[in-house]
Order: sequence, then structure tokens, then C-alpha cells
Amino acid sequence: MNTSTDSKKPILVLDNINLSFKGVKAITDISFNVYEGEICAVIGPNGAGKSSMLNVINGVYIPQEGSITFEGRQFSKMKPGTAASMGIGRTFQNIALFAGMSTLDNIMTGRNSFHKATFWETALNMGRARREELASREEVEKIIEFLGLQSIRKTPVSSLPYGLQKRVELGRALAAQPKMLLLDEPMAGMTMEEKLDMSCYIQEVNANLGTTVVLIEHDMGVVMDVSDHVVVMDYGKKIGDGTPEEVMNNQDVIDAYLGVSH
Amino acid sequence: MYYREAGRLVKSFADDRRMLPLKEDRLLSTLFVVGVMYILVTAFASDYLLSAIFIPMMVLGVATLGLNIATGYTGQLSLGTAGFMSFGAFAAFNLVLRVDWMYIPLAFFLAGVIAGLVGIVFGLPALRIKGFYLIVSTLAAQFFSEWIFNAYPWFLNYTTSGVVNLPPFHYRVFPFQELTPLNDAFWHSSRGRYLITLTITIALIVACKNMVRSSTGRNWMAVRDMDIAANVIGISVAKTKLMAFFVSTFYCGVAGAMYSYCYIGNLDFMIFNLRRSFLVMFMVIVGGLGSILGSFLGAIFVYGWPILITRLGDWIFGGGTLDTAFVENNSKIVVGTIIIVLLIREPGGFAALWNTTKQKLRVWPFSK
Amino acid sequence: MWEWLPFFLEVLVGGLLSGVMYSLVAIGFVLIYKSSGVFNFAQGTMLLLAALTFVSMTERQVNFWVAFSITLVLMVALGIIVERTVMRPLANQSLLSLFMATVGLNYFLEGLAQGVWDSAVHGVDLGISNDPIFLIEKFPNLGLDIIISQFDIAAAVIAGSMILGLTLFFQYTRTGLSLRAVSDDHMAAMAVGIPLNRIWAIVWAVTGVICLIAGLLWGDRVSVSFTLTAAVLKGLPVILIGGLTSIPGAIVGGLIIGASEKLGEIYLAEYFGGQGIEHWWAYTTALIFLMIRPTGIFGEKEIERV
Amino acid sequence: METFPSLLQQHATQSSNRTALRMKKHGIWNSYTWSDVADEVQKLACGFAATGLKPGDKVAIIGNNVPPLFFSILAAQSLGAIPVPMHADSTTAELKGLLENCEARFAVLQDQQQVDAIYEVIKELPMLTEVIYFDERGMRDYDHTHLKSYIEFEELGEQFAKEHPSFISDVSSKITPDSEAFIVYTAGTSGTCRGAVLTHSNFLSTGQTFVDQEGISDREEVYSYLPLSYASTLFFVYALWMIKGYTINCPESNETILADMREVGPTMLYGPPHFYKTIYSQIQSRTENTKSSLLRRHMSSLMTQGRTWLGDKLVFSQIKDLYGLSKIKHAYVGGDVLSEEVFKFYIALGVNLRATYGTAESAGCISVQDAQDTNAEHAETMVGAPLPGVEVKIDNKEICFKGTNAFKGYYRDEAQNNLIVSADGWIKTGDIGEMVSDHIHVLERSDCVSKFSTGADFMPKQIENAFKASPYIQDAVIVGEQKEHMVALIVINAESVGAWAERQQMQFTGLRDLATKDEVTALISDKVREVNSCMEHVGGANCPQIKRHTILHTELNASVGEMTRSRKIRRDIIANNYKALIDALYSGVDKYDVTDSNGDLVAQLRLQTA
Repeated sequence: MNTSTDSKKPILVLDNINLSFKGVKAITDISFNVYEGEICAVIGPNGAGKSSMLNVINGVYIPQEGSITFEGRQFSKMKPGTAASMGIGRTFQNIALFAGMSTLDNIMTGRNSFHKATFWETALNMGRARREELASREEVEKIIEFLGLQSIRKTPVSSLPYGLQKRVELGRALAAQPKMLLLDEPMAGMTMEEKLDMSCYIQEVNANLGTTVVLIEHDMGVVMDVSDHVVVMDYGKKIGDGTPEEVMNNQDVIDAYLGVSH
Repeated sequence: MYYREAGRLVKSFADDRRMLPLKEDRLLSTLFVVGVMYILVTAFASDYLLSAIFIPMMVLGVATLGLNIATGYTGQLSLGTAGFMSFGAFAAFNLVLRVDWMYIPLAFFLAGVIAGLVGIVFGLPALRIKGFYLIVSTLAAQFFSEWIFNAYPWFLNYTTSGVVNLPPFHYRVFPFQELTPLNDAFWHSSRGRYLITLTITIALIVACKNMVRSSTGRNWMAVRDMDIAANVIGISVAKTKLMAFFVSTFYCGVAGAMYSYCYIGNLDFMIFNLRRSFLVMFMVIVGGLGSILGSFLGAIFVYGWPILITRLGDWIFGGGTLDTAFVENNSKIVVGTIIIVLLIREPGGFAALWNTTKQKLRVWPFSK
Repeated sequence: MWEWLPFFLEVLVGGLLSGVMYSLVAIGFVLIYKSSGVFNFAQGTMLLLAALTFVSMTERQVNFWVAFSITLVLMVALGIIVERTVMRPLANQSLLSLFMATVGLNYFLEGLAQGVWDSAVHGVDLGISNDPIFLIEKFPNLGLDIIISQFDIAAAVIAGSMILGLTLFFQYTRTGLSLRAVSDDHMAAMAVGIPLNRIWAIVWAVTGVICLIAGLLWGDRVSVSFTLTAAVLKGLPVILIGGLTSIPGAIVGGLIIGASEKLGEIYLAEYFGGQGIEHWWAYTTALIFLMIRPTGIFGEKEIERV
Repeated sequence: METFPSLLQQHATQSSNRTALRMKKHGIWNSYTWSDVADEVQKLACGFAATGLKPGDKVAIIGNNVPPLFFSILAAQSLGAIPVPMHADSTTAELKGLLENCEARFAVLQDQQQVDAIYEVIKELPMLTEVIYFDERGMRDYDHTHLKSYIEFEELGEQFAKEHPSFISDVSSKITPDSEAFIVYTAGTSGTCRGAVLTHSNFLSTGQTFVDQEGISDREEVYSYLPLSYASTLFFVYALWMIKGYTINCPESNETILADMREVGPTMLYGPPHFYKTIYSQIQSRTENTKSSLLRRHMSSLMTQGRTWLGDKLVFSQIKDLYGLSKIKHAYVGGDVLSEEVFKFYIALGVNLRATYGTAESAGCISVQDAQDTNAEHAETMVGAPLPGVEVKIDNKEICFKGTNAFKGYYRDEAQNNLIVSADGWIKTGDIGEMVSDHIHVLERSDCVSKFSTGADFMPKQIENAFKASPYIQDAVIVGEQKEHMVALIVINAESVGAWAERQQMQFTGLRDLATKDEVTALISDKVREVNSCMEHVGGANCPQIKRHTILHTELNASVGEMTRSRKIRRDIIANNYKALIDALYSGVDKYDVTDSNGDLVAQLRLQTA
């Protein structure tokens, strides 16, 4: 929502993160803040380490150096489970839905943290299990309505077109009612209309639920519209950080971008 | 085609997550269970049918369901099924033998729990070892079980033969049984054993269905389909896997107990061998990974085929012409072939075939 | 104070020698795993089939070498057929279904082998004497009073040379290089024009040969019967310890399992209420190894891309 | 004599626990009993009263047909105010025009979409004092000086109810059948909208005769997805509902209209031609997709021999069930003419489909087909005898009516009133027709009879309908006014043509791509020749022909006025929007480049000569 980042307090602080696979550097000394309630776009050429960055944030990759501070809690190694329980939602670049399940069930799994019933309670379909199922269904249906997925509620996700799968994945992330959303190229390979829809959804989530959003996107147009704050990466290094306007006038960024084609 | 579906209004979420959403299905299955399985079969089936067809098929079906929970629903390969069954069988035996107030159903249940705990122990490596490597752990379980019941005669109550006939039930089927007309002898008869097996089987099916249509099942499948994603959305992969192992081996354990008590009527560690583990796995593949119905279809087919062949042989060429070796090899070849063909053509197994037919009928006369 | 040593060595050597056999079988597994990306569960039965075919022919007064070459041809053919009819249609399927396919194949071949021949127990005689060698007599200066089975040595030598051959073949020939490329990345390999199908065919054929040799050696040792398949299953812990895709791993793993088995049987069995622990000991060993190194000694950890 | 409020009270007291309304939301069907409805209406009415709604005030009702809007209409009416239904996705300009024209004091909106539409023009509408919206979602950051959420509105209402418990009933008791019940804006394929003022009795008396004649019961399950902004919807859904007190079912979303209809399995259905056309096209293309020869055989024989017993059991009853038509007792099509082929198909399928005839000025219904018409020569255009209480006469070819359903006149448009209402009360419908044994036969809308430059007449719509019979063709526009021959703009049905293309193993990306494929152009050209030859067959060798045609790269667009909301094409606007293309067609070139605003090529259309 707001554009002046200084007035906001950071929800996520990344402090010189270093990540390498078998000696190959993926991320070098990256530090930046994400401020509460903003939409922060991480941009950069392919292979700049953007996805790895998100993977570090929610603990899929363990950085060799550096620390992640989320809502004041500092971690040298974040675990995916912890990240989730602290309210970090995530979608993936190449969709990571549960292929064997329907749209509904996929989004339902997003609510797993709200299900306290033990397996034997569910086996006997006891009160708590039943109540939780129905409660979750109600919440999930709100998301389905919000994302306009009514017509594919019971369709197995594997049979859905790409754009819809992306939407379902967003739905699954939303179901956990996250404080912060990490969206890895949420609009990649979408038609113009789909992109517009998607950016509307993202902005509405951000505006109405106050969810902080960190997204990776290649379409500069979209980035400029939606984001309050842009971080630019190239070859695993941070080469720009600021409001869209600032970043666009940053010489390194321009150079880096002249190199890549869209 | 098969039902009229126009004008069905789902009026609540509860309706929508019913086990059988269509009332025709509910009606038919109730009819089948009560009318056919409980009344007709119990009343008219011969001892042979009961004790050589129905009971073993149900027992193996339960074992298959157990394996299916681990492999089909959670994607954890296991070759230790028979081993886990034997833990159940021995647990039940010793419980009934050594705890004098023990009731049979309770014994079966506890046997399941004990097997389940063993399952957790051998499932623990799954937390560190991924995917295929895991089968070494389950194989270890298999051979370990074969060894331990042999090495420590206590489990067999120091019987030298290696086989014990099971202690009589002694009015231990349920409390106050002596007040009912159905005495010990009845429960020993094939009918009694059939009823026990049937009841337990149905209970286990319902329980499984409940789990897979709730968070438990969704987490299993999430771990199966993409464990990283599951982890990222907050599902504890470790916990989910262990839980699946427990439930899976619980089912196997109960199946083992029923196998020895209700089917063969004695306890013999030799029969819970690797080959049986594989038979159960075949049942899973043929029936269909991740399908309750499939588990039983698979059990019925793999167990039933040799019998069918023999029967046919007797019927065509007159009694006893087909020697067992032929039948055995024949069914090996047939089942083997079917497995390969299914994996290539219809990985979903019989269950998938059944479902596609059903789907075809739903959109009949159109093709999609 | 070292009086336990000779006996220990004797056991160890015995174990290592039999370990060589495991290595041989394990290499078969590794080759197929590298090419088709699956643990070929049917190998045990292929081995049985080979041995059984050979024995049944010799028993019918077929000349040793004739029988040998016929079986050889058959096994190669079998390998190729399997690759064509089972593996190829299932290419780039999930690991689980591939594995299950081999399990099904295993069952099929079992039925076939025993259907065509019989399920009786046969003996093989490769004409290798089984007299023990007293090391102290042969090499007094070593000063080791150890008895070693001559057969084990012979077997080890045959197996060893075979392993050597294979290793060289897959290290230095074009096929070998391509195989490694394939195991690294099917798609890439195809992209650079490596004939996947040919590689697969070759590998399966080679496995056929391995099965024959191992089948005969083992058959001579512990008679040709159904138990062979179980013995072969030991190949599993072997390659898991070694790391599924590594030939050296298979060799080392084989030796480890062989040794640990014998040692375990001699030194540990008593603590486990008597004999028979070798059935599970190998797997436990493997398990322990895996807990320490989940991808085996030579297997390398792959990064999960998301 | 009843009014809408009085009828509501009847149902609320006599059949309080019967389901009045169902709406699928969140995947399940929520029901409102008649007493629920009454309560909701009461609340809203109090809200209105509290915020100063006076009898005779106009209340704009903007949205799809969702329960809250039904309630708002009733609430407004029970205060003697006049609801003015408007279409959910009207543009800001459209809404501003209508709101000004009807001098609305209140506006009731469904959700954010409508709020956005009128948000910036609220200040420019001094009359408009209260704007109420129902759906909270997305509304939090709006400036609420001119907006009220349903919640706060309701609180005001409760407050008011405490102070004046009997206020509402007092007011509603004063309402007479002849007081205004609605202002309905005519969708008009011709130019500007006019607000037809209709009374309670316009709807209720005509409705009463309708239900008596058709034998509509109070147990009907009615499926209603149409916007309430049409007189016909108000008649067939709202008025009949209030008369009989049956159950209305509303779909979950626009994408689920067909699926939800199957779940409902309605016994009564009203829809415009394109609705029936959609289902027809789907059935056709799905039939062609199947390999089953059995299905093909039965379908092809359906139109010729009709249904065999076996065919019905095996195929047709199944198909009906798949589309939720298996329980239909009464199906009505209205608003426009359904092409003969489609009409005949439903009849053959065993769906009791009846064409109805009506205009906004006639409260949506003048006449309805009876059995005699459905078997007649031009069944699709025979619309039956006038309902009891309605008279119809043909005044130089033009259909005129008078009677219980005759509207009070256009709101604030004396000129137009004098134009169409004659001194002795006959009202011109503007449609050309004839009486065939005192049954009405509609020929053509008068403003759609075109003349060639030669002076000869031709009737584009009939030709267009001939095209629409093809499952592959979604819309067709015939142009020829003041030209020497006709040309056709064709919009293909993306779904069925797509399916067809897949069967031909064609590669394609979407409608735009399909439209320019050789195979597709060939497919359509055949259809054009077919139509030409059949015109020749009817009208003789020298009758007008379609000389040239092209396939459009997009669908016709209602939001830029190329169609009415009920998807009737507006020839004048299209002719204007596609002027360059049409000129190209006449000029005889065989390619036409469509470019977007910044001059990039969008598609290269193929201009065919038949």
C-alpha cells in the first residue's frame, strides 16, 4: 500500500546471506528489508538467484552465512516448517501442487496447521475432526470464491490449464492465512488477461488482508504497477533496492537489464 | 446412465463430504453389506466358501489396505508387510495366551497397536532416508521378524514344532458372551470366524475412508505428491510419514492376527515370509495404488486366480488333473504379466478401470 | 594376546571372498540403475533362470560349453526383450512404478523358470575343487594359520576378473561414457544424440551375462534352487551402502556386506539367541550405513530444485 | 386484487416454511423460506424507511439476480417506492444516463463492481441520496460519505422498527394494484433506453391468467440466472414467483450456470434464445466428439424420425439429464426468435419448449405458444394467441396490443408515448407480424427490415437465424442496407469449432487463430453457400444473395453496445464499429488487417467470396 518504506517497520530482515551449491555461489552477501504490508518485487535476469533467495527465506535452502529475521525472531537457518508456522506462505516457479488431488483438497491442505485433530480422531470421524473439516471447508470456500475457482472446485488439478493451476497454488498459500506471501513468478507464462486478474488478486490480498507480499516477476509493467519496493539481483548480488522509480533510474540496473531480453 | 443426477442439491458441507454422496450408493452399499455379506452369506455359504474364500480374501484385503496406506497414499515403499502381519499375529497369540481376561477383538486391536509401534521403529529411517532407499529398512523388518520368532521360542510358547494351534476363545469374543446363545463353539466355526472377520474388516474400511477424506489423508497424499511443497505449507513430513507407518502397520498387524485366528487357525512364523509380503504388494498394484476399493479387488484377484484355475481345471478335465505346481506357475505368469501390463496401460489398477467405467457411465452417451 | 587374530582373519577373508560374489551381482544392479533408473528386482530370478537353464541342459547330457553358450545367448536375448517390452514403455515413469514393474517381471520369470524346468533342487559342478587351503603350508613365512576355501578363491577370482572387465569396459569404452551421461540426465543425453535404447539394450544384455556367471558360481556353492533369489536380494544392501549409481561403490559395498555378515554371524549371533542372524544382519548393516550417509558411500546428494 | 407486498404477506403466513429461494454459495445451496424472505424484506424496508424513502421514489436495483436484490425490490415495493432494475455490468455512462433519467433517490448495489461503476458519478447525481451495497468484500478503503453497507443500513432499520413497529404494514396496505410496481428500461436493439412504467396489476393480472392457462403449480423448481433488468425476467421469474410461491434457484457464478442448472433440475425454465442455443451447440459438438456410432445414429434420426423408445432410454433421457432438463415441465424462450433448427431440436428431444412474445411495454408477456403452434409450419415464430385480457391487432403489418398488461407509459417521455400509444389505447410493439387463425405470427422487428439500394426489402434477422442454427456459428451479422447485395460478418463458436479443429488434428491457439485458418474458413464458406442456396430455394433465382463474408477474430462485445445485454445484435452499432471491414468486403479485396490502438497487427482476416 504505502510507498515511503522508511515510515514502516520491517517484517523481514535479511542480513548478508551467502548461499552456494557444491562451491558454486548462488547468492553473495545479500541484505535487504521487507516492510510490513508492502508489496516487494525481487527482479533480475534469469539465474540471478531470485528463486534461491525465496528458498532461503522459507528455509528450503540453508545459507552458509547470514541470518534471517522475521518479525523480530532471528534465524541463522530457517526451517520450512518454522517458516510456515510463523506465517510465511509460498508459491513456486514451476507449480508445486499436489497432482493427485482436487482443487478443493489442494487448498484444504493449505489449512493443515488449523487441524488439531489426531489421526485416530479423524479415523473415527469424531467431533473435533468433523468440526475442523467443516470449518476449513468454509474458509476455503471463501478463497475459492475470491479467486473465482467455483467451476473447478472438484477438478483434479493435474487436468487444469497452467494459469488456473497458478491460481490454485495461490489459493493454497492463502488458506494458511499467512502474514507474508512469497510468490515465485506468479504470472509467468500467463495471457494478458490472466496476468491482470492475478495482479488484482495479489493487490487485493495485500490491501484487504494486509498481507506482506514478496514476489519475483519478469514483466516490468506488472512490477511497476503492483510493487511498493523493488530489489534487483544480478549474478547472486543485489544491485538495486528502493521504490520502483528509484530502481528504474539506477544505472547498474539499467545495464543489467539491457543484457537480458524479455 | 447409472443414476439420474439432475436435481440433487447439496445443502450443507456435511452432506458434501459424506463417504457416499449419492443416496443410491448409500442404499446399495448398505444392502450389499447387510443383506448380502451379513445375512445371505452367513446363512447359505458353505464352510469351504467361508473359510477358504471369504475369510482369507477379507483378511488379505485388510493387509493390502494397510500396505496401500503406506505405499499408495503416502508413497512409502514397503516390503515388510508379512513381517508386520506376523508381529500382529504373535502379539494377539501371546495376549490371549497370557492375559486371561483378554477378549479377542481387544486382542486384535492391541496386536495392531503393537505391530504399529514396530512399524514406527522400522519407519524411523524414513525420516533420514528418502524414497527408494527406505525399502532396505522394511526388508530388515521382514527378515528380522522371520528371525526373531524363530530365535526366541518364548513367542511360540516353547512349542518345538514351530507351529502352535491357537488356544480356544474361551468365551472371549465379547463380554457377557456366555449370556448369549452363541457359544464358544459357534465362534470357532467358520461362520463365527467369518462374522468376526467381516465386522472388523468393515470397521477398518470405514476408519480408513474417514482418514483419507480428512486432514490425515490429505497430509499423506501431500507428502506423497510433493514432500517439499508439503513441508513448505507447514505439514511435518516426518510426523506424517511415521503416522502413516503406524496406521499402515496397524492394519497389517490386525490382518496378521485375523490371518492366524480366523483363517488358518494356527500360528506359524514360516508363512509370514517375504513371498507373502510380495503377494500383498501385487494385490496393491493390481488393485490400484491409493484406493480402498482397489485393495480388496486386488486381494480378491491375486488370491482368487489360482483357485479359479484349479476349479476350472477340475471342471474341464475332471478333478485334480492340474497339479499344484502348474497352477502356481500359471498364476505367477498371469499375475506377473497383468502387473506389467497394468503399470504400462493403467497405473491406477483395477480401481482406476472401475472408476473410468463409472465416469463413462456418468457422461453417457457422450465420451467426456 | 593376539591368538584371536588368525581366526578373525580367517573369517574376514572368507567374508571378503564371498563379498566379491555380492559385488558381482551388485554391479548388475548398478548398471541397470544407472541406465534405467530402477533397482531391477527381477535380477534374482534372472540369475535363477540362467542357472536352472544351464543345469537342466547339462543334466540332459548337453556338453558344458554348448549349454553355457546357449544359456548365454538366451540370457542376452531375455535382457533385450525385457528392455524392449517392459522398460521402454515405462521410460520416465515414477521410480515406484518402475520398481514394481521389475517386481512383476520377477514373479513372471519365476513362474516361467519353474514352469519350463522344475522347482527341484539341482547341483552344479563347475569342476572346481573345494578342498580347503592351509595358508601356513603354502606361505609359512606369513605365519598365519588360516584355512581358506579353494572354491571361494576361484569364485572370487572369476567374479573379480569379470568385475574388472566390466569396470574397464564402462570406464573407457564409448558405451561406458554414454552410460554415465545417461545416468546423469536422460534428457540431456538424448539431446546430445546418445542412443538411449541401444545403451539400455546393452546394459540389460550384460546383466544377463552377469546373471549366468553368478548363477553358476552360486549354484555350485549353494545348489541351484529358489533360495538363490533370496541370496541375490543381498545385492540390495550392497548397492545401497555403495550408493545406487557407483560401480566402485558396488564393489566396496559387496566386500563390506560379505565381511560384516561372516563376522556378525561368528561374533554376534550368540548375543542374539543363536544362529540365523545373517538373514537380517546385512540389511541392518546397510541401515546403519544409511543413517550415517543417506546416499551411500559413493552416492552423491542431489539438490532438490524447487 | 393483489399487489406484490400483499402476495408476500400471504406466502409468509400461509406457507411460511416452504422454500422460496435458493442460491448456491460456497458450493452449497442455501435456502430461504418464505418467512425468511419476509423478515429480510421487513429489515430492508425499515432501512429504507429510516433513510427516508417515500412512496413514489425510484430505487435503482443494480446487480445480478441474487437474493438480496429480490429482497430489495420487495422492500421498495412494500413502501410504495418504485424499483428500477439495472444490469449488473452496465458501464458508468449507461448507469449515469439511467439514474438521471429515472431520478433515482436510492441505489442498491450488489458488490464492489457496481460501486466502482457509479462511485465517481455519485456527486454528479444530486437526486441520489442513498447508495447501499450488499457485498462487503473489497469495500474497506472506499470513502463512505455516499455509501452505506447493508450492515449499517440494517442497524438503522432495526432502530426504526423499534420506533415505528407497524409503519411498513400501514404503508403497504395503502398500495393499490394500479400503483407503479416497476420502471423497466427497454433493452432496445434500437438506440436509446426508455423507462416503461408498469403497475402491479400489469404483472399480476397477466401473470394470473398465464399460470392458469399454463397450469403452473406452486411446487415448481425454477432456475433463474437472468438479470432482473428485463421485463420478461420480472414476469417469468419474479411475478409468477410471487403469484404461485414456488421456488427460485440462482446459480453460484456465471461460469457455473450450466453445471448448477443440472444440480437444480428445474421443472420450469425461462431463457433467451442464446441460452438454449448454447446448450444445443454443446450437445451437437459433444456428439461429434464421441466415437459412439450409436449416439450419432440416434441424433441424426432424432430430427427426422423423432425419438424411438430405445433411443429415448439409451440416449435422449440421458442427455436431458446431463443438462438438467430431465424434469422440465415448462420451458419458455422469449425476447427474440430462436432459430428453427434449435427449436425443433428441443421439441424432438421431448423438452416442452414454448416461444413467448412480449415487450417491456407489455410487462414482458403478450402471448405464449400452445401445442397447435409448436406443430405449425414456422413453429419458432408462431407465438400463440393473446393471453386472456390482452387484445392484439395488426395495424399495417405492425403488431399492436392493449389490455391488462398495457404499461402506463414511458417515464418522462411524452413524445414517445404519443408516438406509440394511440388515442384508443392500442400500443405499437414495433414488431411486424400477422394473425394466423387468431394466433400471432411474428415476422420481423420493424426497425430491422432493411432495403437494398435497389429499394428491394430483405430481412437480415431471418438470415442470421439460419446461420445461428449451425453449432459452429455463434453470431452472424448481415449487412446490406443501401447496398446492392449482402455481406456477412460471422462469429464462430470458439468451443465447438475448437473441438472440431482438434478432431482435424489442427494446431491453434484460440478464437483469433481459428478464425483465420483455411479449414475453418472453408467450413464456414460451406455454411454460407448452404444458406444462399436455401434462400434461392425459397425466394427464387433472383432473390438477394450473400456475396461476401468474413470470420471475425473476436466475439461481439456487449459492453461497447454491439449487442444488448440479452445478446441481441445491434446492427447499426456494429455497422459503425466495423465500417472499415465492411467497406473492404464490398471493395472486393481478400485480406483485411485488424490492428490495435497502437497500430500492431492483431489478426489478418480472410474475406471470402461465396
